[in-house]
Amino acid sequence: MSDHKIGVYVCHCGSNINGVVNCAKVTEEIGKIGEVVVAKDYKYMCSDPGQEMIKNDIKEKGLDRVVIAACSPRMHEPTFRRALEGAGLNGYLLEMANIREHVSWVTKDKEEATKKALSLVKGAVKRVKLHEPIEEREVPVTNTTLVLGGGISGIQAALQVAEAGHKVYLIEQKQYIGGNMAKFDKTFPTLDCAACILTPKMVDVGQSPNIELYTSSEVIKVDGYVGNFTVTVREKPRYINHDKCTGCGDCASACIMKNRIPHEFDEGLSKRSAAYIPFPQAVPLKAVIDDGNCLFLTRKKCTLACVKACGAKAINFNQHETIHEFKVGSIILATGFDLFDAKRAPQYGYGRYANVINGLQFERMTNASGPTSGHITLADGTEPKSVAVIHCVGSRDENYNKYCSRVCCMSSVKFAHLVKDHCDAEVYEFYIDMRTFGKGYEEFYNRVQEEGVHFVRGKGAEVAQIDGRLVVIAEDTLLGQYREIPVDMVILNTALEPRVDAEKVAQTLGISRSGDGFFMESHIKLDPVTTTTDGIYLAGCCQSPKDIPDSVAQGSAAAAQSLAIIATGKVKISPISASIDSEQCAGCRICIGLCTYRAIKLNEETLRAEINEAVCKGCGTCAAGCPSGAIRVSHFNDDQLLAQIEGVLA
Amino acid sequence: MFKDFTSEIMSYPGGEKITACMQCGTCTGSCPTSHAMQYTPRRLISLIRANQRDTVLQSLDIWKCASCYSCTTRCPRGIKFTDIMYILKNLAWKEQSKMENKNIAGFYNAFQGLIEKRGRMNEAELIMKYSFQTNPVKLLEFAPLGMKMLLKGRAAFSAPSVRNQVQLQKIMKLAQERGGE
Amino acid sequence: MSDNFEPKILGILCNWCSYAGADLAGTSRLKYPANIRIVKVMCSGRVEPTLILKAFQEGADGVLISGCHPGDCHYVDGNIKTLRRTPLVARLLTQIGIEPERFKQVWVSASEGEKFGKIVEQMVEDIKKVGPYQKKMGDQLDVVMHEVAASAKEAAAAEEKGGSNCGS
Amino acid sequence: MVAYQYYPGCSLHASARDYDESVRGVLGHLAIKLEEVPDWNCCGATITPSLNQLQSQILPARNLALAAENRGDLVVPCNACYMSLKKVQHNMVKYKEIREGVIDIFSQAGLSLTGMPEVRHLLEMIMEDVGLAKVKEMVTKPLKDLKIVSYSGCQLVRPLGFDDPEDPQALDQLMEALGAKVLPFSQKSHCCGSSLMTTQPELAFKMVDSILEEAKKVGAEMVVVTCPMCQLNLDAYQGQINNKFNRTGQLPIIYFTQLMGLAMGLSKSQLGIQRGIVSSNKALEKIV
Amino acid sequence: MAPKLQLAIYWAAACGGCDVAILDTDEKILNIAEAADIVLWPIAMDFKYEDIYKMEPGSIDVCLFNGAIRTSEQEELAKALRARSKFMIAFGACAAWGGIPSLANLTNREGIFNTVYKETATTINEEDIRPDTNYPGPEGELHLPRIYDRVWSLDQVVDVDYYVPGCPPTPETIWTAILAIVTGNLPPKGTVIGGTKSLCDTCEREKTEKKITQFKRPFEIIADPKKCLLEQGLVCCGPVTRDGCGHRCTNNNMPCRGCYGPSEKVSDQGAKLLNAIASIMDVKDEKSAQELAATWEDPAGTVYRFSLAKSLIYDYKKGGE
Repeated sequence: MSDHKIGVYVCHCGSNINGVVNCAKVTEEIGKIGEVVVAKDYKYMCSDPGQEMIKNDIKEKGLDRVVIAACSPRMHEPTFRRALEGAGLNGYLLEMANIREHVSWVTKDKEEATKKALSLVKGAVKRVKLHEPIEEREVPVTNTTLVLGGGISGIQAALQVAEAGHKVYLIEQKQYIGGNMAKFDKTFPTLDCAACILTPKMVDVGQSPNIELYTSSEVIKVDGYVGNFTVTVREKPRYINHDKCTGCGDCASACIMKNRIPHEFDEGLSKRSAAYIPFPQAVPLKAVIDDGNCLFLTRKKCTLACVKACGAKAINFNQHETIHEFKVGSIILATGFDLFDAKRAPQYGYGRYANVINGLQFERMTNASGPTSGHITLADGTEPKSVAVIHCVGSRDENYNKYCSRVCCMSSVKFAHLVKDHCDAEVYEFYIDMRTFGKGYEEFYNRVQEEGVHFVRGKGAEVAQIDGRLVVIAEDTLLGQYREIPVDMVILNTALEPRVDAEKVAQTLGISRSGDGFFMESHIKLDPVTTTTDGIYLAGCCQSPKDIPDSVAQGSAAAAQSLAIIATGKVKISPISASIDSEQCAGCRICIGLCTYRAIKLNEETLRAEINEAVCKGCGTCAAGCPSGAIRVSHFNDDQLLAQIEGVLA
Repeated sequence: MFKDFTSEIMSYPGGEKITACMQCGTCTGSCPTSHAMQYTPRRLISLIRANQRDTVLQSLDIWKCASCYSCTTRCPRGIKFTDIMYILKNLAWKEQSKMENKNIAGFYNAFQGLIEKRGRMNEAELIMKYSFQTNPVKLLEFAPLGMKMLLKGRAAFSAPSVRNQVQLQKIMKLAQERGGE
Repeated sequence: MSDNFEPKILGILCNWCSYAGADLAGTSRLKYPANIRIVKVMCSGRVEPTLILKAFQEGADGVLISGCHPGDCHYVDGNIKTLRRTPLVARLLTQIGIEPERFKQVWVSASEGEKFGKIVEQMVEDIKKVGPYQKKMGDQLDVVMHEVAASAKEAAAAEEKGGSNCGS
Repeated sequence: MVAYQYYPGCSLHASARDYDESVRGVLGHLAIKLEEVPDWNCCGATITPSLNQLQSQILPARNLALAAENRGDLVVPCNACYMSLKKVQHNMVKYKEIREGVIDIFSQAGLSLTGMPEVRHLLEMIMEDVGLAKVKEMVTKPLKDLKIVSYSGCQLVRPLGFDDPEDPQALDQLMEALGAKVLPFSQKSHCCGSSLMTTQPELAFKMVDSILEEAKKVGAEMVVVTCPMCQLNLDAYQGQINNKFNRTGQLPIIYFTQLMGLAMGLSKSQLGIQRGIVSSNKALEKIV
Repeated sequence: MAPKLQLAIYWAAACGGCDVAILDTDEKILNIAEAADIVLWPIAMDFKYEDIYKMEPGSIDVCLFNGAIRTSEQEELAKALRARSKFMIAFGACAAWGGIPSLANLTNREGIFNTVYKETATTINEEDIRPDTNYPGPEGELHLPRIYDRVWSLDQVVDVDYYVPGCPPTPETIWTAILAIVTGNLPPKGTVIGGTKSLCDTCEREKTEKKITQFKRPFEIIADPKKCLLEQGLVCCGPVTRDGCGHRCTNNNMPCRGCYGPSEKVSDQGAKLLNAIASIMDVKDEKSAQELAATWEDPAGTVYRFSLAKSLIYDYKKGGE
């Protein structure tokens, strides 16, 4: 085999690497290896001058292989591949040695770190000799997009893609879009009414020709890859014919289960019937029959008062679930959050004392179309004289969620203002740190302070009932005193948590989740909207708790990502795939069952296995299982791996 | 021999997470006797971290802990504050020559004396020893309750003890010396 | 066991979860022993015993295989194949004389940087107890015998003496 | 005949004789044999840990060393003893310093800690091993409409207890199984003041007062307890507390094993019920 | 007439089966005798060491060397014959890959001596006498070969030209080898005389879906002669073994044991086979994977029955790096 001309570049990454690894020594040692014609170390390889240096060496010195010892390939391998291609060398004739995340950042002893870095570079050099040029595979992009989750960030993403002239399938688990925001009354910091700013967007979604809205639906299967996903969706029956239903609500008032079923939308503060309209501004403004509580659907015996009451004859009990299959180019996840169940912290008395409610329940109370039509009332109907708001219930807590849920401080200040506004009660806010991070937030906090709200710097430790009155027990840490403050109502601002089905959704889409259970982004700082799976993007609280402005911004960002690949019309996909040498394949069929994408088929005439390289994703499981060694995975074949192992252990 | 009071506390089992405290006051809010404390649990932690060793060890508040572990359970940072209170009492007991509150000192001395010698406890005997150590008039205060307990057969006058007193006294002495270094 | 024995461990990590987990340990600046050398594969399903035996042939003292937790695999169930292979691979290695401490197969997700560091720490500690891996090249005496009888010259010399001693 | 090792603790031989009588009565009735740990010593409760940490580990550890290997779990009726025994096991696993200290000292005194039994509170054993179904089966005289609140106390559930630290359910379920009416009670696992009752009574009185007042307010006729310390603090000072906080009415404080005994047909004297300072005769008229 | 082929046949750590196999060529043995002078055949003709050392280098045209290298004598003879032969052929599984003797590599010399000279119930050996390389006998100092710590294949000790696979090689394989030599059209150096693909290629058994729910040993079931043996839970080494043996075993309803060695592209027969079989175990969680794996009696012994010496962790040149 003719000798290769290998260029090795050791990056200092400022002091990130060179602070621990002696880059000069590694460069010097590696230079001694045969076929290494260029060995240089430089402060920032990923910078323009760094990349220029590589390009020049390729051109002038005729390098045919390049090794870059720097950060993780997951970070800059695409950058350096483009650099090689810029100099006319195939991007896959490159191997990166991860001497930052896997060496300098995790090793104290400099001498050991240098030794470890050198062995990784040796492995890379031995491996790169066996690299073969691989052409990037480009695939056409279907110009449709699937948005999972109809909350504010899902709506924003859907509208933006639709307005750009492309088809969107918006899949929403509940019977209506608007998500948690639809439940709010006012929003901070401007006290805009949530309905006023959200409803127009919901209506746009309902009327947009490019958006196909599927409510009561969930994704059950995702196949394919970026640009060519096939998404299977199960739509649960609503038992209402959408075309006929006018949303008049007669069925709801006729239903014999009227005011007997806790209404989820009102967080249990009101009761509804089995056939009902979710809420007045719901989109779609259509009735739905709750098959968990409708007497006819559960026990087959009911007077069917609703059918009689429905002028439009829209009720149809033999609707059944339908399965849809959508071909889409990309998927945007905007599934939102669930609230921490305060029952898990019994010391706050949620579910035991009447007037202890959580944030969403308070939102419903203050909402004009809510159960109390906007009046803040106690269980006995009277107005509270004093209200407490407790921050960080289930957040910033080792026993529940370690993270800060980011929005509760501002929503608590908003609650305090609303209480002052509606019923001029004394308001006590128990906080640890007042986090007013957004535009106009500090000013809003300042204004509410001046409205005479008592801000007690100390986490509410317990809510007791003494002589029939609720008492919030906490330490006023600025006074250094234990205090028991009697109030009529307590609002617990509970943590924002991942959806209860987040694990199932992550597995269905093949993405991973970070330690706190939210979906994991490619890079927490530089790439918060994409995931490591090309073509699947994140928006809103499903990635981590955030306020409405950030959710909307991420909705737009995710839409931009989808529109980008639609605009280019084609997208590069990982060219790594397996191939079978039919000369060596004995047709033993062991590999066929190993491929979950069914990319391997037996050719009936030749009785040899064959791989459809378009479908193959390059995992290599079949290659490891083939007893004849007939299957080779490009860029990860046996010789390359064995050579690298030999190198790193030298 | 320690850099500061914080690292001293952290060197003892149970004290390791004290630097994680965010001064949120949940411990004070959960403590059933903090209403009577000049230095609340949260404040004790900030005093420790401010290296004010004498203020902490001489304060009476550390002896008001009923050891109900409510602060340990609810602490959002996972600090075992009940164990820290024990550490503070150990240090105070070892170093403070005089203890203002006779009641506390007398009771602990009486209890420890019985345990180290006989390994078992009899409440009546404890109360008597405690009263003699503090002030005999206390016996009169306890007398009515003592009588009721006697009538109900809930007072025994035997001097309960483990059989192997030698072994018990040896291990307690070894623990004392070892703990004392 | 000489106390300054530093075991050489080969780590084969799957790109999507464990390699990302090791990256997270880096970005979080967690410190763990420098004994491990990491090789990346696209999926833990790509790993086969040939790679493991090659590592020991090259003198590794331990091999760590790490993939996504079952259910999280980027290729749906590549790691299920790993899960099937591990018990048999472990038994094979033990049968051919490789101590159990030298081979570990674990699941590390992209968010478990700390766990990865601890696994490496524990493995280094376990292998130090077992000592360096002895390459299966027969004991030194066999080599000596080989030199003695090796050179053709030697055999010829035996000839002049009219009869070989076939063996020292 | 199921057998358990038994660690009574100092008070069950003196101030809590009634608890001891009811434990032996009920468990005998349930055909459960108790083998007392030979030559057990005091667990040090909350006093020794305040003076010397290592001594506070040595005392409970000695009991674990004396308890025989594989002769069944170690059942403990008192919350404070249960917590100190569990805590030393936990500490010896978690803290090298304590593990080595105890083992080193024990080696010089002929004590060995191999084969320590699992430590379980009496209530935990009844709920998990005996089980509610068996208890219901054994009930001959259900405590019909006897209104009670269940008070688990703090160290049964914290820091290493077997039930929910804030809102324990076990005692409620057991009492319902006996037919009693369990009233909602928010201070189930609040503290009774333990040894503060002797050294700083004014603190303990306030804690006991808030417990008794809530019990009276919800209409309880008795408070059911699982620990001799809690029983003594709640039962013995009601007079003084009523004077100090000018409260009226007194509530009998009864062990859960005493109510179990009554429901299973044992006599009041067998269960030492008359030993309660605040008499429970009036409340129990309906039953026995 | 062209000078007759000088043929040497030697046997090292072997069972003699390969020598007998040469006779199995039935009447063709006559053609062999006609075409070649057998200058050395210890099983058939007496010889002394001097006879070998007298031969000139290259005087042997072909040396059919069967048996693995276990002792110093075998190593010395292998080297001596190599020095004197134009073509050195590793004849049979033992010479080629260590064969069944190399299963001894699962232990070492000390382990073997303990078993043989100490632990077996019937052995009484108070003074713990063990074999040694020299013995002061009445006739004077006696020298015995040293038993090495492990078993080596022939090519790990000397340079080998061709490999004749099989245990023993089939008459057809032997005849193909002899013919190639006699006629002089020799394949490239290092060729294994046999097919290049695995047995499955030419196996007529019906293959459906590869799924293992239970491992079975040959005596535990009567296999369906029509269906693939591996799919019936028998560990058949066919998928990883080179064809050329004419399916002697599978045609007699017994699973292949891998004696023809790994197929062309496989570097470690045992490792490849184990991984292939494990991959098709029909389990989805760790517990059932452990349980099913435990029902396979002796994985190493099955997958490395004939090639343990050439497993990667044993594959070194003797004495060299």
